Amino acid sequence: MRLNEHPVLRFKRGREVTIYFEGQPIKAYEGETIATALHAAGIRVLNYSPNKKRPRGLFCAIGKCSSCLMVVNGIPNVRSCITLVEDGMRIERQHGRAKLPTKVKPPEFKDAKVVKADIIVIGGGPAGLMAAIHASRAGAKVVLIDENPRLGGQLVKQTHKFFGKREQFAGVRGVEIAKILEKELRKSGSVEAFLETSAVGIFQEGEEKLVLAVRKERELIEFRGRAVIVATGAMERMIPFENNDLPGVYGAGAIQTLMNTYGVKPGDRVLIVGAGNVGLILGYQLIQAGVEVKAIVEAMPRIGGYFVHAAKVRRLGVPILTRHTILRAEGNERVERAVIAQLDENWRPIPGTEKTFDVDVIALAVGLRPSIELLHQAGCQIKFVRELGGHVAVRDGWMETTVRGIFVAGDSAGIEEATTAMLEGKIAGIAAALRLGIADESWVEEIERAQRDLDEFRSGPFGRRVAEGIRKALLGGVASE
Amino acid sequence: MSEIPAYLKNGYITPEELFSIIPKPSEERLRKGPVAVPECPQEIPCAPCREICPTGAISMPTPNDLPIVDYDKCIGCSLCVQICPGLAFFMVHYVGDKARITMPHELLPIPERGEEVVLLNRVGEPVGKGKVITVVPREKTKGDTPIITVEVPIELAWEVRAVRVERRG
Amino acid sequence: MAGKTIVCRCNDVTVEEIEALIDSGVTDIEEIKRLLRVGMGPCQGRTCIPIVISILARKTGKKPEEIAPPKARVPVRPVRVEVIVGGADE
Amino acid sequence: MVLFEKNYFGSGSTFRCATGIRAQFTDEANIRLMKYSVERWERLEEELGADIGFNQTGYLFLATSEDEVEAFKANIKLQNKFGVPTRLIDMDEAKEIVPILNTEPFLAGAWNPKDAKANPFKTLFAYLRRARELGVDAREHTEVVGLEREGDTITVVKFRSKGKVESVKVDVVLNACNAWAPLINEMAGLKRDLVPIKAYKHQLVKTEPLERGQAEPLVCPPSWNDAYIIQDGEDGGIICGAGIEHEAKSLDDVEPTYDFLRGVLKYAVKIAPPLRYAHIVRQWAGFYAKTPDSNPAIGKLLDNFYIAAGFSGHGFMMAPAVAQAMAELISKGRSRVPLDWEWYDPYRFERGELRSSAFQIG
Repeated sequence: MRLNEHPVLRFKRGREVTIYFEGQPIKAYEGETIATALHAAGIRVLNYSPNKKRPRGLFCAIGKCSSCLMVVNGIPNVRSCITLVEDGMRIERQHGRAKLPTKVKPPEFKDAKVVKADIIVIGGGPAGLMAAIHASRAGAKVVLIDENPRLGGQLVKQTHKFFGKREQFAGVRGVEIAKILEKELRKSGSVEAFLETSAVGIFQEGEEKLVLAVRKERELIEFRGRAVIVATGAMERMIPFENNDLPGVYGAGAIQTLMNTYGVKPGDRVLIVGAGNVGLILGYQLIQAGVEVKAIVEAMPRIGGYFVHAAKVRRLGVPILTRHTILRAEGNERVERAVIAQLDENWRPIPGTEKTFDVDVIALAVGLRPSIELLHQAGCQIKFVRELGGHVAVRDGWMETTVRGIFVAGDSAGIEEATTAMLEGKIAGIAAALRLGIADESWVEEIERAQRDLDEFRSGPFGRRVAEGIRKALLGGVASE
Repeated sequence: MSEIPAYLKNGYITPEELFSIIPKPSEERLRKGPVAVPECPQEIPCAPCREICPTGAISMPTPNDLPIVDYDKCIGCSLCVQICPGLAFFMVHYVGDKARITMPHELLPIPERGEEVVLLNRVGEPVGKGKVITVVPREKTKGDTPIITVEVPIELAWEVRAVRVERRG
Repeated sequence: MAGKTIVCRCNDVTVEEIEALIDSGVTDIEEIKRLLRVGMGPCQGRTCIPIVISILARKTGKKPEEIAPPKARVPVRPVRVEVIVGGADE
Repeated sequence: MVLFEKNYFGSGSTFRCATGIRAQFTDEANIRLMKYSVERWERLEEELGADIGFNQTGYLFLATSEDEVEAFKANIKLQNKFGVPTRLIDMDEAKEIVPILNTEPFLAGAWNPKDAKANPFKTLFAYLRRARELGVDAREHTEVVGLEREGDTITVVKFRSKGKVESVKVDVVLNACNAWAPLINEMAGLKRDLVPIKAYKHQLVKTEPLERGQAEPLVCPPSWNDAYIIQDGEDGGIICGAGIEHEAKSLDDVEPTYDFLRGVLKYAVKIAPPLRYAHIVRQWAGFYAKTPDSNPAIGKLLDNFYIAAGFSGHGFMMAPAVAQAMAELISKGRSRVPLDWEWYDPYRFERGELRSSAFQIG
């Protein structure tokens, strides 16, 4: 199941180690997650659910959905999709709710590490990186934190080249853009980046904002600053259908993580649900990894993503079935088949149109929604804006939310493109420095330039819809319909 | 809601639909030398083809406009094929009773010059076999995408848009 | 395996269970959340709450705009107790 | 009968509570009231015809000093006198009851196996359903905005629903708004601090779901800042609380604080060290609606205006007894419930007669 050759990516694997799954030795590589190593060894069922004892496997692969809980070295509820393997690790499937290990000493109480900066940027994807780069150029001391071991956010999984203008990295692959931005960041001396560090809460303590974070699931860090830029990206949607929790039903992002980050094939035969850009791009990436894509189904009467992405997979023989939906996943403990059907005008499956595909993976690419948990928790006003993918924080033209000193940028402000995420990041970064009185007024021009670039990018049919959504999300903006 | 264009229902565009949106190069032009033809019928914010074109042959007032190639200005350099993020640019050149199609190829294996490959149409159906006559590997392109030129029967000039490399081993 | 359409993986809540509760007259998302415990497991509602909102909108005729999602709470992702008290390296 | 709730049912403090129910108090009035309430709780599932998650998993108080052991003994004696079966147990027995307990810091425990917990959501909804079956017009998202008073009688209640203000003529009004009760008293033309209830933010943190049976009782060493743990009767997540309180900045201020998060867990891992490996998934806050003596105000304020509020953290556990007492008082003028009306008299603050402070846990 491991990929050794790839038309775009090169996989560097760490030292080989041995882990034990239910007593059986399994080969793994340092730097990969438990779930990845198990997947490469063909293991799909990671636990059995608490109430209905249903088999569960990987779903999001980024530590969010909790579908991958396992018992590791006797400790239950370990998210195997984000926990890295260690030599000799003992791993067991978890059966429902777990017992804590007994015979444990209480931990010592220690003060948390404190890191101070002017601006704390949460998220090292395109928006966060640009925010940090520009806040730093504008004179601020910046801290950037990101959950992943590498900077770049979702860019690091994107093998395709980006659209837009060349000054906005058009024609450059996502993986390469990540490297370029990282280099820029390292050049600016006043940004400190903390990787494998998850922000878990924002507290207001007097004039100061406290971003509480956990590094490597081990160390508590208090980031203290005066402004916070939230650029936490997006999260995949799930949809209800029969057996939608069967191991082998994966979010598109999980497949990209397995395949493009760790070089592990998700399976042999895939059905993709959703013909937006994510589903289309995923189809192409699967073919690049040597995986057969049986079909892409789309409930809408039209392809939602860019036509050019659709044409790429079509000419390699992948059918795209618009006005079709998935009815159910079938299989014993893992996906063996997917049943789809055509939809009528009222979105009801038409009897007799069912088709069965023999697949071992069902990829859900049914849309993204902004990751707003931190903004919501911090008290920012949120609003449902369909055009932006769901609930988003209300903000002004400088990307400042209704909580003074908290800014937002990128997909966490509304689902769009990496290109616009970068521009919003730039605006938020400079705006935060301006609001803190660090940057001088001449920086306002830079914000205005980025705003013009955004307007230009959004002037097409795809962007107009987003622009409409942004008007609704603006402070004092138009009401939702 | 306006009528959904067929290419957005099917995921591929027929030559008839394509040439109802952009002009088709003349037979004369196609025989003169390779000419770039974008299969990019949708207004998306994207401009690298225009930006890379050395002769200014591609007009596109804003990034959201369609690329329209001035076939007389096009010198057949293939930079647009190399850079296009949507892998939507192709070059066509009529030579005798054959057509030479230049296309991006981001899959493994990369065919070798002279190798016979399976020709695929826009929906991935094999429509015949053809010979690869040039290969520009990834490291030599300006757009990080390997491109190949295959020779196909002239009647397939507007059908073949991909190839499959089949190697016995 | 028995066919089930799962909304909340953490607590194994199905579409049918949510619809039945709404049919019984419970139509506030906060009440649905607490009675069925959707969104109260370790995923903290990330996967299920948007689906609950769409089911609720469909069943009650409300717009999704009118259904406020339950407040996100600290910590926004699960954190081991020992990390919070500061002794994980012991 | 009309029941008004300005938000959704349970949104005030009920849904935020730690689920505990106990008769282990330190004064006669509260012991007797809670003994009766526990007996009501025991019958409640049958009475309401619904599962309310009631479970007599006990309360275990733990002593860290000899002086505290002596105090426990005195309390136990008093509780036993009124029929509450608390007894002093050694740490071996405590460990059997709470398998993840750290026995080392503690000398003895005060254990009442009849103390309990219940699911606040299910309980509230079971009451609500039954009330509606009996004809109560229960309205949520409906806020009382004014009372009209003639002499010592409330005649009209004005309320706002969907932006519209309406009114209803009433014979009797009960103010059961706990932290918000002073606002209602003010609407009745009474002094806002006649019943001086202040909202204090009390917080809880909870772990992910865990297998039941690891820490079922509420376990509390009172000398450790009233810290406690209790396993949720539904999903087995362990709820951790402590007496780290903050006066609420406003009646909307339910923002959790960082000092509590670390403070409470510092104690929790000492009570049950295996908790170090559990994950916290939630921290939230609710109000202790506290009176100066931490005893509720229960009784009559005007001719037809009653109050049952200021429960100081004990509202959920006392509800079955107090609700019955109020219903009987209003409809019959007296009650079978052993509720010491004088002890809880709402006018006692104005007279400066404070009670001994009721012990405030869970």
